[in-house]
Amino acid sequence: MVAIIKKQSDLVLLLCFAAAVLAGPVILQPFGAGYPDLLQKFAIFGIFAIGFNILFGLTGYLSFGHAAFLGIGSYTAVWTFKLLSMNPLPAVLLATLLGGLFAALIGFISLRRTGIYFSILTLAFAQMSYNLAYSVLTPITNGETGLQLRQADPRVLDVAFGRDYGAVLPSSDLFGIDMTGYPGFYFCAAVLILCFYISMRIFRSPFGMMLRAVKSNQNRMNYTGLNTRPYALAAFVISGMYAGLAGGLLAVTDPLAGAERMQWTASGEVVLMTILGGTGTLLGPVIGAGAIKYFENIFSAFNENILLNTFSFLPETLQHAVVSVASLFVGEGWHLTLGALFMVIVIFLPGGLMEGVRRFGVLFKRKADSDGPTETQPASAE
Amino acid sequence: MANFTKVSRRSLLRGAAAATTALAAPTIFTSKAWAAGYTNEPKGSTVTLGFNVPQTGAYADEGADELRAYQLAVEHINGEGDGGMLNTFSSKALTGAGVNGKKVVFVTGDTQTKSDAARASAKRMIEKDGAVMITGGSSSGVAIAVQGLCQDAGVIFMAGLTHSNDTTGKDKRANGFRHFFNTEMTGAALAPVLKNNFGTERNAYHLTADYTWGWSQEGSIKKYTEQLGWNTAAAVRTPLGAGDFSQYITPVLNSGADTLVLNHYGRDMVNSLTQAVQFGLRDKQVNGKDFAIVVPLYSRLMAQGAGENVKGIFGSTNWHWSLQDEGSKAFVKSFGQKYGFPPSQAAHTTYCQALLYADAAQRAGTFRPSGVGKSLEGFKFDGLGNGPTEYRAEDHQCFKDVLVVKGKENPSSKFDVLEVVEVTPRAQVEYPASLLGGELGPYNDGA
Amino acid sequence: MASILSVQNVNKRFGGLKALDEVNLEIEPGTVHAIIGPNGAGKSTLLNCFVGRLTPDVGTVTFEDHSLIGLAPHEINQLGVSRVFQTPEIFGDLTLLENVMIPYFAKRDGAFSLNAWKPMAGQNDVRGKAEEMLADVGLGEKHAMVANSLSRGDKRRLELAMCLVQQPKLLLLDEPTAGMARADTNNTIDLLKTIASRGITMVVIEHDMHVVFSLADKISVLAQGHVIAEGAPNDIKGDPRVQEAYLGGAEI
Amino acid sequence: MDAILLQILNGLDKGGAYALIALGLTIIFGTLGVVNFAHGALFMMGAFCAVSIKALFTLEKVVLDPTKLTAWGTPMEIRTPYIESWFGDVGVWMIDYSVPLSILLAIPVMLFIGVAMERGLIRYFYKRPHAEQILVTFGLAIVIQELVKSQFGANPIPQPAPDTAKGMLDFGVMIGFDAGNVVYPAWRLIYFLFSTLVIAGVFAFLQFTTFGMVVRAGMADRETVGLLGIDIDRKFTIVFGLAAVVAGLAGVMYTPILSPDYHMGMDFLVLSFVVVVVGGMGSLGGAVVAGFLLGILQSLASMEEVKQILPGIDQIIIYLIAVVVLLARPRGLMGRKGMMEG
Repeated sequence: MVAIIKKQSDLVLLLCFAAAVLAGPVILQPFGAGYPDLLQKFAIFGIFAIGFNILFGLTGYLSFGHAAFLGIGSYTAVWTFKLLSMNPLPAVLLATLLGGLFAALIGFISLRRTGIYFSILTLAFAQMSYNLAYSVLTPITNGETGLQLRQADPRVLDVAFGRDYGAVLPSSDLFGIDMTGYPGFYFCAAVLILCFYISMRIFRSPFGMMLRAVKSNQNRMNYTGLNTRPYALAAFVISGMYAGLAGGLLAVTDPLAGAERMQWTASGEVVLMTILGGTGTLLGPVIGAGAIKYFENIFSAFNENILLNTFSFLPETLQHAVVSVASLFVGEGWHLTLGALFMVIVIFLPGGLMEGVRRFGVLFKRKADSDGPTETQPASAE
Repeated sequence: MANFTKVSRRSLLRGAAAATTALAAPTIFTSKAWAAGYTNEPKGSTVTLGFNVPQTGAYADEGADELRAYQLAVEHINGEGDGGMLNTFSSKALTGAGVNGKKVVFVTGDTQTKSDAARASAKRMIEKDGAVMITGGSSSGVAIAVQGLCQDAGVIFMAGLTHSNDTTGKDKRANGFRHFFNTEMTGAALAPVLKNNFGTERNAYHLTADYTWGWSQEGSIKKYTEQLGWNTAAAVRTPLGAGDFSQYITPVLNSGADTLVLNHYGRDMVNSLTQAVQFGLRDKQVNGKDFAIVVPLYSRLMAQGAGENVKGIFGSTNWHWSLQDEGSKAFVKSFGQKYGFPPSQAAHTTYCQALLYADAAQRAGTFRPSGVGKSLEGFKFDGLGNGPTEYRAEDHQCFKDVLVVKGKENPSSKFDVLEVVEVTPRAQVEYPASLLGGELGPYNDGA
Repeated sequence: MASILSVQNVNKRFGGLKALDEVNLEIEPGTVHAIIGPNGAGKSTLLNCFVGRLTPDVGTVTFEDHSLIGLAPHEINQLGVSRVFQTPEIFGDLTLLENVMIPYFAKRDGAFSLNAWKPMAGQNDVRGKAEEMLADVGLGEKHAMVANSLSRGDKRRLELAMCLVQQPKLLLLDEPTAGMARADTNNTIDLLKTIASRGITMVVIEHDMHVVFSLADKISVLAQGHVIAEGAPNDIKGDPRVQEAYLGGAEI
Repeated sequence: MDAILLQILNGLDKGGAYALIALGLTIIFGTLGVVNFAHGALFMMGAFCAVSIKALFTLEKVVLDPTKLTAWGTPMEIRTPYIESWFGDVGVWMIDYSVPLSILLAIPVMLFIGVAMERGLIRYFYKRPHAEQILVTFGLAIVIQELVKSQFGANPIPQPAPDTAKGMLDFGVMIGFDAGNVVYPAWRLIYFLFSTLVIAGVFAFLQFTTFGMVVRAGMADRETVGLLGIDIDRKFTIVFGLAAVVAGLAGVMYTPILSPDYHMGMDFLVLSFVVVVVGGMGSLGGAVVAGFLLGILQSLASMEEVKQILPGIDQIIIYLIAVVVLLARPRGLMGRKGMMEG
């Protein structure tokens, strides 16, 4: 009985999620975030964070090098565009595969260690990738400038199917639908929903339970006849594939791959997204990713003029005082807001924004009705 | 997910309805509101420009100075303030009544000096804020990345501080324009000054930031100094952001080289120069000659960070506030009065770019990228602080005199760190457009 | 009857210290075999050699027909050896039900299975088994609780359930009543007796002689890495070497 | 040979900075069990103590000279540092020696900052998961960094060494080389000397005081240290303050080598973590050895002779060493079992 209810509630969750994602342009319009590029970023970094959460949220392995797979995905996708076709499908597919392949390689070595030693190993691999991509590997990565498309690229599949982009620089298109702007967002959104569904299946599977067991007690697992290493590696590879996919999508919506995508700060960003949203929850990482990207793109855009306008209802001296304080936190000060936000969240809501939602829900429920205790769900993974 | 278990059927239906609206949304939004026009064609009484500058990261101060200059430029174009260089500008199309009858407004973004972030903020300004032109930036990687984006989106890009050849060479685009000079010009301008000061028999040791701009700079200096008869002892690549460069500097000490060329910019330049001086290179004698240090690309803002270490060290710069032509004086005056200190070269080039764009749009009578571009192509002007200048049609690169500067021995204030040694005339730094390769391609006006 | 676990000439040194010295041990199927000895006698070292945590320097450990030398803990468990730890090792962040389902999956699907697409909701048989097992050890009511919130005694019971759900051929218990109150100890003894009556072979390491003599069919006494005595409980009680090893041996 | 010797000297003063930062980090790990991502920020704040002292010493009396105008038309300002006009030559000397004098300020200030950080924030995180410690301290680091940026700007601010220490010392002669072969900047030799002194001081403090004994006991076994003390809380606070002072001193004295800017903490953060891990989490000796080792290897890897064989090696050497060490020695060079593996 419980099982059936759960299955239904998952379906509802998935449908709500899909609806919310697809309605993103409308929902986010009033917040100033309803434009294609940011929507695409929400979806793509949502995917990245969902994947990272499968590793970190379930197994507890804190990787500080996942940006490397994101970068590898982007480079793969751009190279696929250059060599094969401007269709996003092969690009995304190959990006996912290569992300997974590199994850298998790096994961195999790094998972020989646990705890912070594991974190440092992944960090080391990612930083090596970044440093080399920026300098020595420039023939492959085009270094600082980033890998770009050229008119003269071969694109053998496109040529074979008789597609000619003429004199302009081509952009990625799915059988004639241009992948920039809103169509690009809907493509990413569809992938995001799919990824969310996959992650949900993993969370609700015996495999997912095993991953949580890895986090809980590896020793017990070993003496229970379970080999922890392949479980952790599988989670690492899956999250690497998610990262590769996200990197591929970045290139699909904007065909340029830069090395700084692989820097440790980028790896740190996805950690922050996951924790901010709620580690080990299904929805949290997506929300965390959205929050950080929103800050980065919207808060940084406030400048003194906008502030002066906002506070123009105040008397002039007060207006200037308020603006000078506020401008510490927006525009060039948006990092400050972000840092303060991390602290506030961790101090007061260790479970991330999802815990806030949950607490709010509990509060609301208590007020609304008191129809007996709700059943404790056996799966704590939410 | 306890709170989702109780979602009612009704809310589910609501969700479905929202989803339908969303699916319909793309047709609303992409119904080519600008059909037959061009990207972000201004319809109202204002025209929006996008200022994309580094507000966080190592170049944040430079970015802040750029932003100040842009604000000043907007004021002047809209007829506020003292008019600055509009009064000295050879083209008199702008009258202080905005552009094409529209008042200029602006939006800002943070490039973070990262290609991804720069493109994201440029996209926001294009897609959300309706910017018809993007300008700014403080590094070549970002400039090239944003230039490519603007080409695809169908808006004009007026590059900020970008010194790599590639911006108007290998990676040039029809929609992109650069006022700043490049490594090729630096090489051509510096070489004769180096010859006069250090002779033709020098053994040069290069330390080069290990990325595209560094290599470009190293290549140009090598090319022109070797033409003078200099020998290149070694060219060593250093990681970007190395911090401590001592491990690259000590090999110079006993290498037999008598000249050190630091192909670094920003913090790398500050650190490598400070440390080179610390290792006694400025006071050293090799082969009976005084050891020389050269910093090909100077930035006054950054030179302040190196303090007294810049004294006597040669380099090139796009512009300096101590210039005495009417344009420069007018600009320094209005900038200094507004902010209390003199503008940097980054501020100057971005101010010029904003003015040049506005002027071109005014002369073209439209903001359509191809229209503005055509009126910029081959445009000859004067009065913007660099003497007679031309926007070359073949590669959208400005050609003008190049300043060779030297760290000042007795600065009168903390802004007064460089002195102009020579103004290398434009003819000497000009090169054929074909030299650097690349294709402009056609203008893109957007859909 | 052939022994289920056979330990021959096992030696283990830690640096200069000889922890196990020529240990020989035969565990017969269906019996409860207790290993006793003073602190530092090498009991835990020996147990660790059974489960793959330590590898003996010399000697063989054979379970049924398999040599256990060089096998990883999970491989040994897959052969049918389960272990209860001195301080309960459980999945603290998971519910009791999950704690017991995991070992069952391990038994059914092997050491690694990428069953990421099967929903847990469809695993009613496993769930049923686990609930049954929890009820067996008296934790049926608490199946939805998080394991960390249990009392120490309940944790040990849970760990026992986790081992039993695998239907092990050999169950290793490391001081199963350590730190328990007398009443709890007696409950545990009863529980273990029930398990023994089902024919599961057990090896028990224990300090508490009350427990040992209530449970054991056979006792081996370790001292300074040697097996100094072996036999039925009554024989051991009277053995002077054992009394000497326990320094006065008042407890015996 | 002298080329290699010079590189080793380079490595030693680089390593001195690494070791000092890592030392504090590892003490905090060992005793408090806290992963402190704000440690780089402490180093940076130390450096900005030097900047502040210099700014204070050079506070200027501004006299407007209406006869001269600036380029933008306002009257020229004539600036003389107050300290110079008050104390004359002593004032000049103080400005010249502002970096070493900053130590006097840095010790109480960093101690205060450390104590405030521990009391106000860190102590609530002893029992929280590492991931949360990382996030909260990282957030704090960003906040500190941005506040410094809003005060001092983003550009590096030069902090010259005292005039007497600006030149080169013929170090080779002191150790038996021919004159002129191994000459090295005096300030860098001072920095190396300074870092070894501070390291020795920290070790002596931990070795010969009762307080130090408690701390060492805590690093060996955090469980029991709780049983030992009556006032463990206060000891923890002081430990944190001590680590902050060590990082701050490293920052003060490093300013003539690296002009400080608001971002320098982040640049050293990752590096110092690598040092700590390579040395072995919670091992004081390990942190020092790894600091100098990484410094030296980084210098040697930057030599053109090495780079010709392995292109780009200087870009990745630090991380490569981390990988090799961690695979060969699971707990770093001198780490103990069970530390930070959960």
